[in-house]
Amino acid sequence: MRQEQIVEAVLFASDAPLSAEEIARADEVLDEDAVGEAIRTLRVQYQEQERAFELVEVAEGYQILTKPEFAPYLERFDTVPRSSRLSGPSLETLAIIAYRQPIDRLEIEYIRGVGAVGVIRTLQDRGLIEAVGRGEGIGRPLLYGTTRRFLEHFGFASLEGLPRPEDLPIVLRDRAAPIQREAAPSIDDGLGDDLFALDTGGSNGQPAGEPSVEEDELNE
Amino acid sequence: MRQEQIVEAVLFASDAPLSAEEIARADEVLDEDAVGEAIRTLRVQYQEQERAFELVEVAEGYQILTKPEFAPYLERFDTVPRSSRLSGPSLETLAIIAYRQPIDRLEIEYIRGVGAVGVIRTLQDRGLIEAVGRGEGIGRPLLYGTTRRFLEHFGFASLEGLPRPEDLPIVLRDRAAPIQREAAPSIDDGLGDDLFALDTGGSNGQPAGEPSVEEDELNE
Amino acid sequence: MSPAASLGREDLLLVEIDRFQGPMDLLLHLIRQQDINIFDIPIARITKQFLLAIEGMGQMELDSAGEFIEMAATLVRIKAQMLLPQTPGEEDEDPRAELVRRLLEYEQIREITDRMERSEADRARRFRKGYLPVRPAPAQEDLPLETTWGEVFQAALEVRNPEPHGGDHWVRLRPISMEEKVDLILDTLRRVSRIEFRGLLAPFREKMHGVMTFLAGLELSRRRRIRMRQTAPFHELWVYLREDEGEGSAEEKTPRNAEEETVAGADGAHSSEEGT
Repeated sequence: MRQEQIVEAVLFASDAPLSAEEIARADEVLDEDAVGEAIRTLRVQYQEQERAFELVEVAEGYQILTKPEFAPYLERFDTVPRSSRLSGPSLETLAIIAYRQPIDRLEIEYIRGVGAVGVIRTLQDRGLIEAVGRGEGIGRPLLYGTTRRFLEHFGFASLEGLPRPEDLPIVLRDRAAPIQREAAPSIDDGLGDDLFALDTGGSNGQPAGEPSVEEDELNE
Repeated sequence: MRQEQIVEAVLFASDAPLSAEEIARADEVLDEDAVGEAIRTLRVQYQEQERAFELVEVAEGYQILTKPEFAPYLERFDTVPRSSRLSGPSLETLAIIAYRQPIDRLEIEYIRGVGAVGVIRTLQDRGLIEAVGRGEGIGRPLLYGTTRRFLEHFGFASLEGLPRPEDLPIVLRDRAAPIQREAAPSIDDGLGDDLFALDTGGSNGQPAGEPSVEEDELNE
Repeated sequence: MSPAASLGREDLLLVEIDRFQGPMDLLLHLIRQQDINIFDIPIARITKQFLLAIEGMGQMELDSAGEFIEMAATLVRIKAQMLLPQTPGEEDEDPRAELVRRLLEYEQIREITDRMERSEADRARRFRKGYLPVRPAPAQEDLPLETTWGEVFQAALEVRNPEPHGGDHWVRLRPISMEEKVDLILDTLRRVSRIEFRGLLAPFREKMHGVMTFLAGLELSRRRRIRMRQTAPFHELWVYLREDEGEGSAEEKTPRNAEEETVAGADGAHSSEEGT
């Protein structure tokens, strides 16, 4: 039995992405390197043989998925499970958590301006976020972070696969030249600063030069 | 896009086996013949390319499944360890069948007070029991009895050899006594059968002559 | 678009309040629409427009109305602060600074949200392998069976004689709560995307478990937390977590309304999660 066959069988039988390490558990003779090698082989084979599926890297692991161009055919089948899309509020909340993790509920609510109890629960139920610890402060609030399932849902290979903030067109900011910022009110401590230095690694990054309002701009 | 690619995509992504007719619904240009042709092509390809999976025909249609020889690798991913010992419910069911055969599922469930679909399947997979005929009554339920393998394994020359001491519960000692089953309210929602099918035992099996919901006992 | 809004020139706003996800969304809309310099927000005008926009909110859910009102209060406060004479020599920050920061932040989040939505759509065009049970190794019969007749016989001795009347003696009386089953289902679905109903029952022997699990399933679908699906009658019953708005089709996505907040907020009431 060739190694790539074992890897293929394992990937094929799994309905979730598996990491190289997990795959290697299938057999004593496998290790992560061998798995990596097998995956490269399989990838090329699927491509050359024009299979309807391909081996993709997702959620810090590997998964065999159908190629996107077959979607219209597959959507006709009730026996083909579909992942359902998230609602606007869920997406927005998830975006905040993805970029700002670990983050507590009050921070999320402050950014969105609306309550988040329900959405957080929904996202937890769907396994897209999880409590990852407790923050400082009153009541030691739960801190939330994204899960592997989150990566899977969006097809991101890792948190590094998230859209880079530098690439985002920020319309409002472009309307005015960046200005030097004064001391911020205490309420936003640790809140907003790192947003402009979106740290995909998940930790609260360093505040980057953030534009703000100058004193003399009070001319309403 | 080639036709066999569409067929492959559909079979790959589907949860359940699909008949040629069903597969043909994927695309207007497909008909059953074209699907049959595509299936033959795919089958040959998988074989020649030594894939770890194959396209098999099962009772209800076609499925892509991993080849049986990879099962040992895949079982390592199972959370439930396979055991060559019978579980408590299996033992109990086997005892009931041994003493009361031929017996239908409802009677077994009546005696045990819980569903028996899963255990029956397990015992069948093990080759210890088999369907030996059909009983009277609604839906002409399958009757189960022990196999030759059962006798061999436990070292009995024949069923007469089963010990029947005084302390055996009456229900097992008294072979002829018909069991009085009271009429039970039925949940008619089409869920009932599987609902009480405990002990899935890991095997999926064909619905090997498994009687469906007729009169589910719900004594609570 | 509210016809009432088309009255004054500077209040010419196309606002339909429940299109907005919340006060930040509304504010962002007002500013973008009027091409306002974010670093010099005409706070009086915006406040007026904001108040006008939320005027018709009476029919809205109290919760989200509160959120808009809170923002309105913030705007009014900022406006008031700006009217105060500046104490010379004091390094007071522009009262609008925090608002500006929040707006920029929120705008960025919205942008990210759009990107993520696109990624989600792309991913939804790829399908994973359908769940099919792993094919068992060749004849299980060939596995050595370690069970002895002694074990079978012991089991036979322990079989209870069913009583012909009344079925209640079957219920071994450990109370099984539906809530326990609710948790079981949700916990399981947190780990796997879906599960066969009978998989939920597998570890339990008593019929009461089946009944309670089933009731819990019904209750959860009533609460719209799960969805159950059968591919055909008598096939396995699959249980899925339910999404807030079902499968987002194109038309469902356009109106971003505050519905989920409402629904989810109600859910939150059952929550044992950390309160505030």
